[in-house]
Amino acid sequence: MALLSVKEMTHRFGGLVAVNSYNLTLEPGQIMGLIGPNGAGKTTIFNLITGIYCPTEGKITFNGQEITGLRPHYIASLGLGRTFQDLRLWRHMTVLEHVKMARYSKIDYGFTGAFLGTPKRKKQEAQATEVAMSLLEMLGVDSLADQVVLNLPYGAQRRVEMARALATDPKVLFLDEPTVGMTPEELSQMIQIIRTVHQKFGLAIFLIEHRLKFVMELCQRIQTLVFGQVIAEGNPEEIQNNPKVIEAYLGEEKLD
Amino acid sequence: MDRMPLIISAVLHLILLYIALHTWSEVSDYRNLTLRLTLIAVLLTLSLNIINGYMGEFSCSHPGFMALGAYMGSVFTVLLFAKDKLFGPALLPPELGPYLFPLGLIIAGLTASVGALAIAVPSFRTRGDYLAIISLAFMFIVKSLIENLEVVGGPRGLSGQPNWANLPTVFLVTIIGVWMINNFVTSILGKALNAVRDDEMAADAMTVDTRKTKIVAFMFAAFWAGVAGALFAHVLRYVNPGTFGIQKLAEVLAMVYFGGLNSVYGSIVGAVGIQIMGEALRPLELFKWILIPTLLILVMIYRPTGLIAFKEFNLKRILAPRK
Amino acid sequence: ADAIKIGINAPITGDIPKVGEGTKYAAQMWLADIKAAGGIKVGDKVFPVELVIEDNEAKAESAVKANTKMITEDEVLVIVGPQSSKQAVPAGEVANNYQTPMISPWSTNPDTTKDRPFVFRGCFLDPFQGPVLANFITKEFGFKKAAVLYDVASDYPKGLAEYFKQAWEKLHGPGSVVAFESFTTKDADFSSQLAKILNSGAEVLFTPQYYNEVALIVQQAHELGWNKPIVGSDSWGSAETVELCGKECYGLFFSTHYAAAGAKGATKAFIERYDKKHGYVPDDVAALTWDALRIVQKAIEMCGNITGDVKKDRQCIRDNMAKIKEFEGITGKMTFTEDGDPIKCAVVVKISDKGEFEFFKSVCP
Amino acid sequence: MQLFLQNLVNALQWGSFYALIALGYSMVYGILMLFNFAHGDIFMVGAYIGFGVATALLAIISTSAWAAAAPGWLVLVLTIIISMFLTSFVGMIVERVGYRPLREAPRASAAITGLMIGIILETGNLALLGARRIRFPSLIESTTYNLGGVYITNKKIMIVLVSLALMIALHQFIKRTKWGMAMRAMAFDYVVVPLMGVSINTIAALTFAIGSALAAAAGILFGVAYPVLDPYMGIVFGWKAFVAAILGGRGSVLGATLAGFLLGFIEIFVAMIFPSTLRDFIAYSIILLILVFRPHGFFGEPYSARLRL
Amino acid sequence: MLLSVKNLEVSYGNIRALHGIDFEIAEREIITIIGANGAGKSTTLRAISRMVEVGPNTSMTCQGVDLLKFSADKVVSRLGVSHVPEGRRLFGNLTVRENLELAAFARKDHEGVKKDIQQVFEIFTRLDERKWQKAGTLSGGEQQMLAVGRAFVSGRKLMLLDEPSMGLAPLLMLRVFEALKEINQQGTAILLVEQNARLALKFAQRGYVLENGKIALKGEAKALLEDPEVKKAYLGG
Ligand SMILES: Nc1ncnc2c1ncn2[C@@H]1O[C@H](COP(=O)(O)OP(=O)(O)OP(=O)(O)O)[C@@H](O)[C@H]1O
Ligand SMILES: Nc1ncnc2c1ncn2[C@@H]1O[C@H](COP(=O)(O)OP(=O)(O)OP(=O)(O)O)[C@@H](O)[C@H]1O
Ligand SMILES: CC(C)C[C@H](N)C(=O)O
Ligand SMILES: [Mg+2]
Ligand SMILES: [Mg+2]
Repeated sequence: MALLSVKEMTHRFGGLVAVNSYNLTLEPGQIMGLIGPNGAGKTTIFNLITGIYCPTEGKITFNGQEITGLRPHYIASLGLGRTFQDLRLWRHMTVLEHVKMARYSKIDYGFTGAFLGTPKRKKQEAQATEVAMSLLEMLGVDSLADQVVLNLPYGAQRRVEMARALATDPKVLFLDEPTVGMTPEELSQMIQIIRTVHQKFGLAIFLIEHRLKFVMELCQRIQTLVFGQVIAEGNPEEIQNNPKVIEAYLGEEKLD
Repeated sequence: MDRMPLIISAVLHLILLYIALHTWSEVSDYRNLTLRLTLIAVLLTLSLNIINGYMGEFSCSHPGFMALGAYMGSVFTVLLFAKDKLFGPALLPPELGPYLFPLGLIIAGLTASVGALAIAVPSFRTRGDYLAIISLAFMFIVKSLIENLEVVGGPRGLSGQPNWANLPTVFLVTIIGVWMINNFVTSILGKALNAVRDDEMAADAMTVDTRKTKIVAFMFAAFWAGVAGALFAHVLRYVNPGTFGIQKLAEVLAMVYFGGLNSVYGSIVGAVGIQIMGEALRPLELFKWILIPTLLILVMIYRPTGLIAFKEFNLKRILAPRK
Repeated sequence: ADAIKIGINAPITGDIPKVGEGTKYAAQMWLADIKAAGGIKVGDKVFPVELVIEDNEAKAESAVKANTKMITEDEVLVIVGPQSSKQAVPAGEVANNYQTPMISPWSTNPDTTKDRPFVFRGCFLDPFQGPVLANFITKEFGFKKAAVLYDVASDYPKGLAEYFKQAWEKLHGPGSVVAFESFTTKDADFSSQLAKILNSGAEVLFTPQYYNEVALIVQQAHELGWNKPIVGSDSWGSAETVELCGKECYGLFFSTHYAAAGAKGATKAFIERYDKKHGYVPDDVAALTWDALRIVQKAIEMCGNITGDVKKDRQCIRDNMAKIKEFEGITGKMTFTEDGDPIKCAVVVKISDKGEFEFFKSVCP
Repeated sequence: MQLFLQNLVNALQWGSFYALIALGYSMVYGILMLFNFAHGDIFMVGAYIGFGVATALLAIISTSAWAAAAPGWLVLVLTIIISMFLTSFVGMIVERVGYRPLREAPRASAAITGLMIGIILETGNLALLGARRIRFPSLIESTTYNLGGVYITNKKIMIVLVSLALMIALHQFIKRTKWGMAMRAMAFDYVVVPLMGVSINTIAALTFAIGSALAAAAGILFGVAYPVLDPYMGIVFGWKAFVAAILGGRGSVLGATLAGFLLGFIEIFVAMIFPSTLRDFIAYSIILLILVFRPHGFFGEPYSARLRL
Repeated sequence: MLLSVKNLEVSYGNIRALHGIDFEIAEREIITIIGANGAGKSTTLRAISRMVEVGPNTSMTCQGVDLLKFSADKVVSRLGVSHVPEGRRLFGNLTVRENLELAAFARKDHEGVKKDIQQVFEIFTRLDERKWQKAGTLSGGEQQMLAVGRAFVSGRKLMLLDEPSMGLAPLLMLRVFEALKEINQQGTAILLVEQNARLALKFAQRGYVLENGKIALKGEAKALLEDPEVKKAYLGG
C-alpha cells in the first residue's frame, strides 16, 4: 500500500481553481518531483497535503489513515515534514532553538514540567538538544547553533530549515524549491545532502523545483503541473521529451 | 556548578535580597507601599510580556485580567474573612484567613484565566491589529461589567480587604511568579510562543500545536495578571473599576516596552524603572508627565525593542562567581 | 520649634485639575496668612507651618499612595483632602489606619468618614443633599414626575442620583422617577438618554454632574426640545458652570455649600481676596478647603501643646477636632457628629440672568 | 417611531465624529501601518486651535467695521479651513519627532511613542493653558426644527454634511490623485516606494498632515456641537477611533467611515433600547462578536499585518 | 562613463557586506555582477539606488555628478537610474496600470509618460491584456515583466536588475530576457545581478565576479564564461 495517496483533490481560492483533480501515490523511500510554471499550483498542493489549507474536494491518506482536514501540526507530527519556498524561519530564534522546536510533538513533560522545571523536563530537553545537535552536525551547521538565524548567510539558513524539517522525524519530506537562489556549487552540495538524508532516514521525498538539472538527477518520478492540472507524469526521461511539457514549461532552448 | 548548590545559592541570594529590601522599606510605610506596588508591577509587566513580547500580539486586555483577579480575590477575602458593609459578617474565622490567602490568590488568577479564553479563542482566527481591538473591547467589557455589578459595589468600588498583602507575601508571590514565568518561557512549550510569533505557519508545520500554545499563553499570562490584581487590591485595600481602564493600560504597556520585549530582565527593569521614576519625580508635579514620556520616546528611538530586549534570564550566569 | 507639617492631597493633574487648582490656591492663601502671623500659636509657642502638597492625579490609588507618603515619609500631622469621594474614600482608610487626622473638604459620600474616627469632612452628605433637592423641587414647582441623568462610572453622581431617587419616590410613590438614565465618564453626547427622558413625561430633570458635563447636558436637552427645569447639585458650584454653559443655564437651580453672589462678611472677604489674586470667583471647593484648613488650625491651637511626638500630636489634633463646636466657617456653621461629619445647611442657588449664583434659599437639617 | 427617528438623527451626528476621527486614524494606520495613539490628542489640539482661530476671527470682526457683516457660517468655514491648515503642521511635527525615527522599528514601539506623545500634548496643554476648561464660541446661531416631534438643529445638519463632504473628498483624493496612489502603494510595501522616485518622507508627512487636518475639522465640529473643551477630551475619541479604524479594515476609507458610523449607532441605540448603564458592556460585546465572526474587519485583507519585531 | 563606483563599502550593523569595490558602466552597456549567495550583489545595487548607507570613503558618480548627493527617490527621478528589486516587490493592491503610473510619479512630461507606458505594453503584450488587474494577482512571470516595465517608466538611463530570473520557469525566463535586450537597444544601460551566471554572462558584455564583498574577477563576459575558475564555481563544472 502506498505511504501517501491523494485522490481527486481539488482546491479553489474563491473562483480560481488552483488545483484540479489531483492524484498522487507516493511509495516509501520514493523521490518524486513536481515541476510546472509559476502559479501552476505546486505550493498549493504542498499546503493542502500538509494541512495548511483544507481541500475543497478530495481525500488524502497517509499510512492508511485519512488526514484530510486535520490540523497541520497533527499531520506534521504523523510524519509529514516540510520546508518552505520562502524560508520561513523564526527571526529571533537561534539555530538550535529552531531544531529543538521541531521536537515539540515528542515532548511530554507537560505544564508541570514547563512551569516548575521537573527532572523529566531536564531529561527531555537534553534529549532534544542532543537530537538537534546531531542533525545540525549532519548538515554541517553545528558551529552556528547559538546564532540567531537572522544573521546567517542564505545557504546556512536553507540548511537550518532542512535540519528543522528532519527534526520532526518525518516519513515523507516535502521540499519546496530547496535550491532557489543557490550557486551551482551549493546546488550540488544540496543534492548531496538530500541523498544522504534519503538514505539515512529511508525517507520518501516530494520536491518542487525549477532547476531541471536537480530534478532530473534526483527524482525517480516527476509530475508536471500546469494550471492546477497534472499534464504529464513519468520518469525524468519521459518528462524531458514529452512535447506537452516542452510546450508549456520547458521551452525550446534548454538552459542550465 | 551542580544542581543542589545552585538552588541553595539562589535561595540565599533571595534571602539577602529580601533582607536588603526589607531594611530599606523599614524607613517608612510609604517606601514599603511603593516597594510592594513595584513588585506587583513587575509581576504584571512580566505577564504582559508573555503575550506582547514572547507571543508578539498587541494585547490591550491586561487591565481587564487584573480587574477580574482584583475583584475575585477581594470577594474571596472580604466575603469569607471580613466584616463588611456589602457582604455582612465574615463567614469563616478571620484567623484562618492568612493561611487561605494563597488560595484566594489562586482563585483570582484562575478567574482571570477563564476570562482570557474570551481572547484566546478569537486569536485562533485573527491576529495582530484585529486581536488588539478584541482585547481592548474585552477590557472595556470587564470594566463595564463590574460597574454594573452592584454586589461588588459597582463604580463605588470595594473596600475592606484584610491587610494580608504585606511585604513578605508580595515578595514571595512575585518571586514565585517570576520563577514560573521564566521556567515557562525557557521550555519548549514556551519557546513555541516565539515560533508562533515569528511564523505561525512554520510553527504549525513543525508540529507545534499553535492553538494550545495561544490558549496557554493567554491563560498563563492572565493568571499572573489576576494574581497581581488580587495583590494590588489587598495592598491598596480598595479597588474600583475605574482603576482598570485605559490609564492602567498605558502604564503597563509603557513598562513592557520600556524594559524590553521578550525578556524577563527587561520587564523587571521596565516595571522598577517606571515605578521609581513616577515616585521620584513627584516634586515636578505636572512636568513629570512631560519628562517621563519624553524619556520613553527617547528609549523607543534609540532602542526600539526596549532597554533589555531578547535577553534570557539565566540564573546560573547571574549566580556564577565572576572571574 | 519644628515646623508643623500639614498635608494637602489634591488632584493637580488628571480629570479635574480645576479642583486641584482651587485647593492649592486656597491653601496658599491660608499659608500666607499664617506666615504673616509668624506661624500658628499653640500654647505659648509659635510654630511655623509647612504645607506638603501631593498630587493624586484624580486617581484612587495615587491618593492612597500620596496619603501614605505624607503620613509615613513626610510625617505630616494632619491631611486636608482628597476632594472627591472617589479618592477620599480609599485615602480615608489609610489615614484612619495610621491614626492621622484627615479632613476632606468636599467629599459628600457617607463612606468617607463612616467608622473612621480619624476622618472628618467639611461639607454635608449626599443622603442629606438628595432629600433636600427632592423636597425643594416638590415644594417649589409642585412636580410629581422626575427624571435623573447621571454618570454611572463615577461614584459621586451615582450615589447622589440614588439618594435623590429614594427621596423622590418616598415623596411621590414608586415609579415617580420616570427615567433614570446614565452615561459613562467622558461621554459628550447624551442625546439618546435625553430623548428617552423627553419621552418619559418627566417634569423636571435632575443631573448631579460636574460642571463641564452640565453645560453639554443642558444645551443638548434644550436642542431636543426640553423646556422644563433642570436641577443640579453641589458639583455645579463652580464659576466655570456658567462660563461653559452660558445663557442656557440661566434660571436653573442647584444645591451647594455656599452662594458666592451676595455673600457677606468673612465669606465676602474671602471671595474678594481670591478673586483679586487669581482673577475668578472661587469655587465651593476652594471655600471648603479654606474652612477645612481653618478647622485644622483651630484644632492645633486647641491642643495647647505640640510635643514633637508625631503620634501623640496627631491624636491630640483629632481629639480636638472632634470637639470643635459651632465653628464659624465661610460656608456655614459646623459641629462634627460622631462620624466626623458636620451638620451644615445646604444652600439652594439660582443662576441669575447675569450668570451669578444667587442665594435662593437655605435648607438646614 | 418618533423616538427611533430622533435617535437616528442623533446617531448620525455622533457617528460623524467617530467616522471623521477614525478616518484620520485609518490614514496613518493604513498607509504607515502605525497605531497613531496620539491621534485623539491631535483631535484635541485641533479643537483648541480652532478655538484660538475662532476667537481671533471674532476679535477681528468686532474691531473692524467692514468685517462685522460677516455671517457666522463664514467665520465657521474660515475657522475650519485655517485650523485644518495649522493642525496639519502639528501632525507633521509629530511625525517628524515621534514616528520618522522609528520607521524601521517594531510597530508596537511606534505605538508606545504615540501614546507618550499623546500624554505630552495633554500635559503640555494643561501646563500652557491652565486647569480651566474652555467654551468653544458659538459661531452659528442654533435653530431647532421640529419635524413631527423629531428635533433637528441646523448644527446637526451642518455637521453631518461637512463630515460627509470631507469623507468624499478624501476618498476621491486617495482614488484619483497620484498622491493618493502613492499612499496606497506605500500601504502595500513602503520599502520600495523610493525606487519609484517617490519620497517616503514626503508621503508620510502628507499622510499625517491630512489625518491631522481631518482631526482638526472633527475637533471644530465637535466644539460646535459640544462646546466644552478640555485637555483630556481626545483620549476616549482616540481609542474609539482606533477601534473604528481597525474594524473598518486596514487602510479602507469606506471601512473606517462605516465602522465610525456603526460605532455611533451602536452607542446611541444600545442606550435607547437597554438600560443605559449597560451601554459600554453591550456595545463592546457587539464589537467583539463582529470581530470573532469577521476576523478581518469589514474590508480588511484576509491577512493581518503582524507586529514586526 | 555613465556610472563609476569607487571603493564601495557597505555595512549592516557591524557586519561589513562590501569591502570597497570598484566598477563602472558605460552608456548603453550591459554589465553583470555574479556571485554566490550573500556575496553582496543586491547590496551593491541597493547602494547605487541609495537604499543603504555607504561607507565614508566611497565615491560614486553618475553622468558626471556626485550620486551620493541624491536621496533614493532623487536617484530615480533626477538621474534616471531605476532599480528592479529582488523579489519584484510590486504594489499588489494597485492595478497594473497604476503600478506603471506610480513609477512616473516624479516625471513632469505627461506626453512622454504616456508614450513610455504605451511602449511597455508593446514590449509586454501580456500586460496590455491585464491593464486593470491588480498586480498581486498576476503570475510570477507577469509580475517580473511588470517590475521591469515599472523601471522602464521610472528611469531610462540605467536599469539595475536584481535576479530577474529568480523563481521563473525556464520559458518565462527567456521571454523576460528578450524584452531586456530590446530595452537595452533603445538606449538603456543595464546592470544585471544574477544567480544564474551562465545566463547572465551570455546576456552581458562585461562581467564582474563578486566574492565575499570583494571583486574577485572581472572581464569580458565571453572570457569569463570560459574562465576555469568561474566555470567551476558558478557554472556548475
Ligand atoms: N491564499 C491564496 N489565496 C488566493 N489565491 C492563491 C493563494 N495562494 C495561492 N494562490 C493562487 O493559486 C495559484 C497557485 O499558486 P502556487 O503558489 O501554488 O503556485 P506555484 O506553482 O507554487 O508557483 P511558483 O513556482 O511561482 O511558486 C496562483 O495563481 C496563486 O496566485
Ligand atoms: N538587511 C540586512 N541586515 C543585515 N545583513 C544583511 C542585510 N541584507 C544583507 N545582509 C548581509 O549582507 C551580505 C550581502 O548580502 P546581499 O543581499 O547583498 O547578497 P546577494 O549577493 O544579493 O545574495 P543573494 O544571492 O542571496 O541575493 C550577506 O552576508 C547578508 O547576510
Ligand atoms: C462633585 C463634587 C461636589 C465632589 C463630590 N461632593 C464628591 O463627593 O465626590
Ligand atoms: Mg510555489
Ligand atoms: Mg541578492
